[in-house]
Amino acid sequence: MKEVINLPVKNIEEEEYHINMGPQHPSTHGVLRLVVSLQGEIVKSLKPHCGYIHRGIEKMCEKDTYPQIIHLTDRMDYLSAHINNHAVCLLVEKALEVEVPERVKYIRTIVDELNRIASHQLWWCSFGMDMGGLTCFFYGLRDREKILDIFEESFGSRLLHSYYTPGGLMMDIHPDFQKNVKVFIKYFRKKIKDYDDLLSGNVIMQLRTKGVGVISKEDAISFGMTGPTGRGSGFSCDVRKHHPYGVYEKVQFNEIVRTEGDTLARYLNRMDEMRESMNIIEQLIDNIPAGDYTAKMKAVIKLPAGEYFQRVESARGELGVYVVSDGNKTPFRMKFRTPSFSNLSTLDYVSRGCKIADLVAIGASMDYVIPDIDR
Amino acid sequence: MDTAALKERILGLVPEATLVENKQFLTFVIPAAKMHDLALKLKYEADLAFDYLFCQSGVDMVKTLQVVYHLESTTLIHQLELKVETADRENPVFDTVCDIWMTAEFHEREIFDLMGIRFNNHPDLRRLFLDEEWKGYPLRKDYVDEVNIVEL
Amino acid sequence: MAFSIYDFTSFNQSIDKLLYDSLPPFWALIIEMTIIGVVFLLFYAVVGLFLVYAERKVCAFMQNRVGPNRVGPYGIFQTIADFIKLLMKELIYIKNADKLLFNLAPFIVIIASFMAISAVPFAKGLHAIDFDIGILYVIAVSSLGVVGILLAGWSSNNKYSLIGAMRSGAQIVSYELSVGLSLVTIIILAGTMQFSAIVEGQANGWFIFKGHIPAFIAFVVFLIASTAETNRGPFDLAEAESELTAGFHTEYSGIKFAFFFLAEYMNMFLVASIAATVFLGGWMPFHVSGWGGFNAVMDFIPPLIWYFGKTAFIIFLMMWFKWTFPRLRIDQLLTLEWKYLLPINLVNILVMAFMVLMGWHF
Amino acid sequence: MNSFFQYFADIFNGVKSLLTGMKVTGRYFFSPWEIVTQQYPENRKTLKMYDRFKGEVIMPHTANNEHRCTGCGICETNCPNGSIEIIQDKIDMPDGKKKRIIDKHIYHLSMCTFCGLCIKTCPSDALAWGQEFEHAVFDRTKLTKILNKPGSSILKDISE
Repeated sequence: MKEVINLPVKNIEEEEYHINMGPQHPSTHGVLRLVVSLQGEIVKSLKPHCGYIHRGIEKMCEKDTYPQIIHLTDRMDYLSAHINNHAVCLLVEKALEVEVPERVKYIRTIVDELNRIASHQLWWCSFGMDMGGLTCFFYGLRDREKILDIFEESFGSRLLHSYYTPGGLMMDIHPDFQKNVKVFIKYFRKKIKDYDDLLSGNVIMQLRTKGVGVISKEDAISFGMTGPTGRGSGFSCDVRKHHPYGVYEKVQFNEIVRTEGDTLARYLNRMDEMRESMNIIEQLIDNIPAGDYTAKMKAVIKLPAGEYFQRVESARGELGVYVVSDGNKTPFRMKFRTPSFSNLSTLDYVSRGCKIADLVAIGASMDYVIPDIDR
Repeated sequence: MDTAALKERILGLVPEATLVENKQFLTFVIPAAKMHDLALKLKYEADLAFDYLFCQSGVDMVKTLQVVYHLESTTLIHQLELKVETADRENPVFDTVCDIWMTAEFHEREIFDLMGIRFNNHPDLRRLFLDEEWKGYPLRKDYVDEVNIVEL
Repeated sequence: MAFSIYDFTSFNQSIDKLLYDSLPPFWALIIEMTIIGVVFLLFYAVVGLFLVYAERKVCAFMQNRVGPNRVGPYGIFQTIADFIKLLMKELIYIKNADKLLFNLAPFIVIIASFMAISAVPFAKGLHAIDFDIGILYVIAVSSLGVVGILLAGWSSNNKYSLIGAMRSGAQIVSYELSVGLSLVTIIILAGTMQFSAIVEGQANGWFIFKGHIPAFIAFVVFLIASTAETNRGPFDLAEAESELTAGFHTEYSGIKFAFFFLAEYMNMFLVASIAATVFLGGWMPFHVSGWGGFNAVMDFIPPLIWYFGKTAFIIFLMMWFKWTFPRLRIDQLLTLEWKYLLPINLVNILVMAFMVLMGWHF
Repeated sequence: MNSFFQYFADIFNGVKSLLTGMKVTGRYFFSPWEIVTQQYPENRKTLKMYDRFKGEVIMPHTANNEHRCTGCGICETNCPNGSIEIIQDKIDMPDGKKKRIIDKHIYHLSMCTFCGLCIKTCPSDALAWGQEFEHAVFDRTKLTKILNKPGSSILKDISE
């Protein structure tokens, strides 16, 4: 095919006042650089520059065996590490047509949802902090600590667990796991009211977010905005509902969709998701069936040649894993479709015409994790 | 639309499309020149309505370079996988689909960055992750990494 | 009256007399000025250090933390250690900064707050200057600080600083109105602009009780507007660390940064003490007319304690605001002023004037 | 007129929401028993990590200085980032055969990602997680550890 050569796009017009937000900036949640052209306080356009922590996970996967890949996926979206692990595990199990024990499915679902709550808690902290309410940050972290303690007791680490393995789990849950989770849910149901009192209902917060950064449903779908972000625009995209995995088919839960498409809708979606996750956990926690914690797997896992795709609902949206296998023990090509990556691509479109403060609020409501973008 | 009907429909639109064996999705290899037209039809024709491009990946198949499109219709709930290939490793070029699915803008930049596949009519085709001065395309199979950072 | 034992007037006058008797008038004046200057400087340092410590402890407790607890018992020497660190830090000179203005800005900010504090009465007879137009003077002088902030933002040659400075300019110009008008409400009630007279006028009841509804509204408006004027709390747009990294003082380091830092806390102390003086009776004890015994007990509490207690209460309120609320956006900040505070204030002044005319106050 | 009332309703609701927020922070301010932070170096004595805590990879030794490692090298191949190096040794058995034993089990803590694959795949359960978490050192070479203690030997029942 013949190449059509476009003239190089002028990066930023000379006469515009442009500032670099990042790579070191408190509100970019990591090393993301946004070149923002301003007119006074108003954002005219914005160019994200990624890649400051690009580690080439996709390339590294090509030399790793499937069990080894698990620990790399932890490091993509480190706030929902379990869910990333789950995606790869499900993919390998699907390719090998392994049926994992029910117990594993239950535990994975519970742990995923706990991880989702923990991730949303951290999002709430940083959202509050980006809005200028620093106290939110400490409340969110205080409650997240409870989940991390449960994780640490059961899986040995607080952030990067590598707990799932293809075919099952690394080890069985701790005997106190169920009890602690129930204690936590009781605790957190009380504390989430504080969240609402402190931030959700606050008039300043409402003013800052209502009608800010609106994106329509069509655009949200076209941009591939998923997760609570996409569902804030009315895009029903919950993978747990549409392509169920784990034991999501067996539990009753609502897909939280709002149609306003603004920052407040995205905010409230996440708040509701925390409650919904607690509902899911409550339905499952007492019913974990007894059984083995791992299916029988071969020592060396080789995927049959072909291509596989697995979608899971990460805390930020739809996480897709695409693998092309040539029958070896390492993947031929591994591609992660990460939710933050797609969500970031909308930032320019959404934030045009907003103020700098709105840009920060929109960025916070998108909840992107930079290693998830850069991979 | 179920898989069989979808298959007929796609083959009706692009007779040259070749079916690829895939357990999960209905997969076609589309001639590169037809891809943009097909994409337009896929999105805007009411019985197809593939409005959601949930993944776009570049794959180096050693002999060829591929771009894989994973499409879903959020209204009709059906999925489709499309591939375009080129044997030209020196200057691989496809048409962009970022005017149809806006998410493709970043995905195509990523593919250009790591696979070296260029896209016609892309509004801002620059490297996304790596420096502008970076030599080579790391995800290609023939990429030589002098420092050997992956194995280190 | 019972609290005449706490009257500093005769004490001050005796020093004054001594100096003028033993020295020529010019030198006596110079020495008096020096003494006052040194006293204020020390006071300034102590209050600044204490406020920084208090803020850190208050916010820590609100956030379920312990706060500074390493340097000294309960971390009370933390701010001193911080201050020494700031003193010893390197002053980084920015290459393309306007050197003169860059160096001048922190001094303007700190001098403005220094000048304003001189008019505040701490106890009976204990104030540096008792102007006839004390309130007007304080309003005039305290708004000089914004010049320093604007200069800092402009001269740093940094885009974040400039945006921060511009925000701060817009903010202070608008909120100055509300601060002034809410004080005017009380001036109408008090009938004087002299601080000592205002305080004396509250001997039989603080103005916030005497002027009931309009005075309370004026108090709330003053509290909001003065929080905004000190660039604090939900109105810290000029700094806005999540948007503009540190706003106007991004490029400052070492002792110059400490000046901005200190000036912020001193401004907070200043507006709190004005609020305490004008609305809550300054050093005047809490009196309920008719309760003779209760009033006598209240009189035995020294006026300095009353004064600092009230100031501390208002400072606590301002810290409470800061550590609870998210930050406003610049347009909402101006909306709040021009659409809500200013109209309310103007109506409030009318109501107060009418009330004073009819004698409906206590 | 409607907007006139709306104006005051806005003020009222706004102030109410602000006071709700202040109630939360105020409540925590006056309840210092809810403080959750730990005083780390002071609580070192009482600080106990969870049993499963992944501090570092260790090789448990018995009282007789015996370990369970056969030196098979499975952990080395399974480690995703090359933080384990096995140096094997051959010894002469009494029956004349040569037997492979471990000489040095080198563990690079600085490269370890705590994925746990070495421990999971070890056929003789020679490795385990240690609870030590204070890994900060001034010299990077100190993070390279030899897991089998000097003079240690393999447990009898493993070697057979």
